[in-house]
Amino acid sequence: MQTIASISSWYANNETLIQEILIYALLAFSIQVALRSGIFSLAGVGFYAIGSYAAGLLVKEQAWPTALAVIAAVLLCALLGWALSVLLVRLRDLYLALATVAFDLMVGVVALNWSSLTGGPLGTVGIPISVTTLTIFITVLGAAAMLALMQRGTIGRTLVAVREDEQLARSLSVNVRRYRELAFVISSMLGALAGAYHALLFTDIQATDAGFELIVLALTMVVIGGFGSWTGALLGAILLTWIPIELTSIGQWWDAVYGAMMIVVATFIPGGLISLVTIAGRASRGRARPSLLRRGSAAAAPPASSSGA
Amino acid sequence: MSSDRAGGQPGPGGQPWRGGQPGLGEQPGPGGQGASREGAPALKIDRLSVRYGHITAVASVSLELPAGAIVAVLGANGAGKSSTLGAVAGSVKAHVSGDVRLFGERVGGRPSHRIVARGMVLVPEGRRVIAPLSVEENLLLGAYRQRSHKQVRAKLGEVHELFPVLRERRGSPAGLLSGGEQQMLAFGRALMADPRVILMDEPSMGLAPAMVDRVIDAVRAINALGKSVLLVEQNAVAALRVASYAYVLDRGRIASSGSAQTMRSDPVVAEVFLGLHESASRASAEQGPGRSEAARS
Amino acid sequence: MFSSRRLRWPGGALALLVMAVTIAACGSSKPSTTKTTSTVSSTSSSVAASATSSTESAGTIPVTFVGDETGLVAFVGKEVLKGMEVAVKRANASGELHGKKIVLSVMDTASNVSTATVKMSDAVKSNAVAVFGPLLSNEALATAPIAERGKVVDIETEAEVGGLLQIGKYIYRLTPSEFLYYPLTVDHLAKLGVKHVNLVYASDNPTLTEESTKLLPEWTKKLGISIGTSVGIPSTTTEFSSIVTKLETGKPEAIGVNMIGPAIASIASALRTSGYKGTIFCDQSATAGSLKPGGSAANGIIYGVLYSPEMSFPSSKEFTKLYEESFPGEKPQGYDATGYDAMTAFADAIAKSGSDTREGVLKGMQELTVAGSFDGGSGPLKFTGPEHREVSGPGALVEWKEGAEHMLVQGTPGLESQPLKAQ
Amino acid sequence: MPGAPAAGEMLQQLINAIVFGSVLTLFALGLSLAWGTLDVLNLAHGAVFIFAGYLTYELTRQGALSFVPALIVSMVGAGAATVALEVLAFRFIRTRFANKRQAELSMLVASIGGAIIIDQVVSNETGATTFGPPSSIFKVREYHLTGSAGITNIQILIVVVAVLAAVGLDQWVRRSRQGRAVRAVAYDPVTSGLLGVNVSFVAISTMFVAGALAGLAGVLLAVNLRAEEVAVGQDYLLTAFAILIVGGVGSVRGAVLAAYLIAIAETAVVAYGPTQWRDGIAFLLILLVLLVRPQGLFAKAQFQRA
Repeated sequence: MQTIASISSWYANNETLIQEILIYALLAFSIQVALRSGIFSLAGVGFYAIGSYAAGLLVKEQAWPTALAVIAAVLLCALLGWALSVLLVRLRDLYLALATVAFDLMVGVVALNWSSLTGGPLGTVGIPISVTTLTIFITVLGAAAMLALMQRGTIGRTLVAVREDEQLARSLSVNVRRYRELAFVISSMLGALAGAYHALLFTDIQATDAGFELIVLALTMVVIGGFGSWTGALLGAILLTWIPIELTSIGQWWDAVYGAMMIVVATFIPGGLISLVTIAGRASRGRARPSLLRRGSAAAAPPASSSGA
Repeated sequence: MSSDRAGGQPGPGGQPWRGGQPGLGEQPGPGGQGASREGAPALKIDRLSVRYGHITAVASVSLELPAGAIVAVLGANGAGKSSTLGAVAGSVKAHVSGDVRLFGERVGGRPSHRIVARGMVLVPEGRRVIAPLSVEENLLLGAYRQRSHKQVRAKLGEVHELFPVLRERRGSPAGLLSGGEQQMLAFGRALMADPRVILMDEPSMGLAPAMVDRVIDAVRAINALGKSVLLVEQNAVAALRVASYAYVLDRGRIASSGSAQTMRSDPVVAEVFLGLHESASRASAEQGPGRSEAARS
Repeated sequence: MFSSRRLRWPGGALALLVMAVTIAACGSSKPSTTKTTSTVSSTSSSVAASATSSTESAGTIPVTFVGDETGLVAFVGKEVLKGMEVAVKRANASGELHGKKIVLSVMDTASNVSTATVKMSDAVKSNAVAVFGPLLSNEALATAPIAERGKVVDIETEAEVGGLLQIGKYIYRLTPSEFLYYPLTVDHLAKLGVKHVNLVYASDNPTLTEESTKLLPEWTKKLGISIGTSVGIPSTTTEFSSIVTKLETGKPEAIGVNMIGPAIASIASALRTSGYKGTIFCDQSATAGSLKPGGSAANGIIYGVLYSPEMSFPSSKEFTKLYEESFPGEKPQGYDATGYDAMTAFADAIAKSGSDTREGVLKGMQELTVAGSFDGGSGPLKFTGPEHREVSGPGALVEWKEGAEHMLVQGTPGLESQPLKAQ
Repeated sequence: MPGAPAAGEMLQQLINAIVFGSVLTLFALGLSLAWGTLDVLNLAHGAVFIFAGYLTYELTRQGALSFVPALIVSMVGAGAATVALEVLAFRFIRTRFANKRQAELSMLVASIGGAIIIDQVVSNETGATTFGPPSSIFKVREYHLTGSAGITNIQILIVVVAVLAAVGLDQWVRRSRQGRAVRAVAYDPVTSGLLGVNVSFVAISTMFVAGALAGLAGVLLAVNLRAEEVAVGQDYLLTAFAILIVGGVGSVRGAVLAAYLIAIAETAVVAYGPTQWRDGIAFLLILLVLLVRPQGLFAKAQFQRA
């Protein structure tokens, strides 16, 4: 009884933080699912903006039921996401990343200038609060379950093949394009969900919400947490929401400490912080023998590397 | 490629090399046969080991390249040949132990650009020409450490004389050359550094038989310029045509060694690497002509 | 697959160490996320510990500024805070608080909306009887609903965004909109005989866009001034020569630069370099040093401000004096006056209702607004707007000259909006 | 031409576009160099750019240094800041991460971390307000051409320096011994090492040049703009993304042409179009170019590794 009471008081004290984390988790999932499938797309942030306007305006202006508005927003973004993936089908790596950044920023410019719809620089305010933390929590659970399934089994293996060697995947008669489109669409839908929930929980949308800062934040969450698995994205979302709030107590240099932490983790922990958890878990179970996979990778890639002093 | 299978062929247990049994490679000694000059051998490798994590690719290999000689290192795919060369040239990222001496001077453990500066160049497996750069730029890059413009020009002239095709195609991007031409470029590029020792990693790999002959001629010509050559090859027939002495590497260890003459008549070598006996099919699988064809395309 | 499985232990350990140390530091300093300000007086810091503890001390009135101590508008947040501190000191010394003392604590929003919302909910859950909201419009919009739901009076400053007061009855805004005193500038232009103006404004800033596209055209029309070119550019613009060329077309007698940040000084300098001799006017964001880098090119720029140390109102003079006592050698600015006004209104509300519970604060604020006005650092402020939850102020027109503002015209108190006298 | 105000204005806008294109060129050259040769998309480039402007402001405001020494010190400072990132982060990532995508991502995040630190230094030291070097260090004056069109001495300097820097960098990369090594390292660092190239030295010197170019742009722009703040660096960075993509990565000539193209497009929108859409132009160009020519307008076909 005591513990239940303390948990509920802890929850009450941190509800807003938890809401932020859950919403950012969805956004981080959106970026992670793309990255894991070998698609360096940051379009999730643009769909965050579109999803927030779509859901927010449908609820506020059209008085749609919340569930319907969220579903409509997500479907709209799924469609747009598919269209974008077709448009950008030939792009890879950093080119794709920059193209999707351009898309995100374009969404912001359009939102700012389409005043009749979005309120332009005034933003869309006064959206009724229409979702609960529980709803978002359940959505995050569902999304995590879906991503976990996508990491295993045939789909998971196929996506890894598509990511690691497209030619090979093609030769195994994998429809690479279909899988890339699938990942792109799922990424768009997750981004839209995050945006829709943000609008319906925090009641206002500004055209500048989904700007370069949010792109950087989402990317950082995924890389710092570890993009190899959804757990990494979740860990990144938790830490990068929570740490800055705590760090502000340091005073005016907190940002520099934050930046230094980013450099250290990015440079020295290649798999992201989640890999520390994995390693700790493995260590506690005793030293595992090197897996076949590892041996295979050692053989495939002899440690050819620069000879830098 | 690499292998952690314990227990090499020669010697008992895990330390076959160090104990009482004298190293096979030292019995006749290549120095005895080659054109040994006064002083230290061009290259002396002593108990070289290369480990990638838990996997040992090369275990206590010792060998010697007399000055002015061509010595071949033979072995199947995965025997540890490339790891040996990479470790000697300072380009592998792995745990390396042992002693490497260039004309008596310790060079083991130095980064590759320092080793080049000491006069030893590796011609890497697969040629690794810098494809977007022109043929001439590739050659000039070989002379990166040479700052005197005049000497670079003179060297360029020498290389052009040796490989006229490089003069003809000097402006064309290196990536557009044929496999054989790229191998000539890789040789020429190595010569530009004016090395005393050249390490060659599978120069015949992926080339048509006629081209292999030209590569072997080139190796001979390079040797004639006074360069000592350590030639690593899967194609034992070709290698033994130019080498005076040969080592056989198996699973990271020296399996046997001897003069080219001896090695050609060695039944084990003949069976495994030269494919002279009935098990020709197995030998060809290891030697990999099929792979050569595939790689050429 | 992933090489990432291979952790480099030295690096990994280092990273872990950094994380651990930081987190430990954060954990141990948890109470200081709501740190009590101690810049002004030692008395306020001595009661800091009791203010953050959960048991309510009998003699203190805890309030929290959820504001921008770091981040984009830290330079504003720090000034607002100073003004609040001066007001706390005044109120605590005046005895009007029924023998109690205000204790002000600060939670840094780092100009970040997420951080701001979390900090605001922390503040609402604390024992603070009132909160002072963050300065950026998007922060204010995101945090005000939390205060409203928590039934805590949220006194906003600086955030000019429309729709803020519609969030609910607990939300107040005690910085007068510059729309109310911008007419002083237009009036002055008319007096100078200006007939044609060209205009550039930040098209992504709601206040500046509304001012430049709706209000200025109305005001200038009334005074017979015509607006030739009106250029809206995003505030991310970093190249101004093409805009300057456009602004100079038609040779207007005055050019308006309703931009924020360094753009004002950049555009003004470029105008002067290219030989423009007319009047340059802008909005109040030119205050607080934005024009300093412009050097002599910025001389003669006019703009309306909320407060000037040269104001002759008694309450302004009192504020100026108190500020200069608290921060010797520093000149008070508009942002200081804003913080002072917000805190003074809060203290007046407590004095009125005699109760320092959250409901008591609301009651006091309602009584104060019914009274119609109160005397703040920026002069007599009149309550206006929905349920009188915002204020209008007289304002002043100033001219920038050699690194300082000089008052040209002082606004008239007690009006909703400054009149266009030249009419 | 004189007498026709519209023509005069057009000429002025053309001059403006050329000056703006030169600023963008200076900014983008370093970014393009680092990405094209070392595969580093350095998101701290904008912060380094502002850092140089800040250094000049600090060095000159007390009258301690005059323009040219301050410019040199600021360029060295900007180069050093970039080298610090290379030595502390990029180098480790490059040599230790086997997975290329992982390395790319980690470098992005590390450079974001670097940008945050540099921005924090500048913003804390300037009180997060606008700053700019005093006008006394460089007397800006305008020269009148025809009619109302004019150009200032700092603008002329920017154009000249941009052209010299672009030609110099192009020639350095194409013709010099060190430039050859840079291109070789970009293509294959291991083989370059085997040819005697000191790869880590090449990487460090390349990053230094990239940083110093950002510094050069930062100082000249600080003088030209008179006032700036931390956020300006990011605004330039986003435009520079467009330049890299439109021009084609690694192509100095492409970057220069793209810089002027974008400058002309943005100036045209400000001069004759819906000005509030100005920000959209660069992004729209990116999307258009990527659709038509994914490798960029001016990049040559890539050679596959043999």
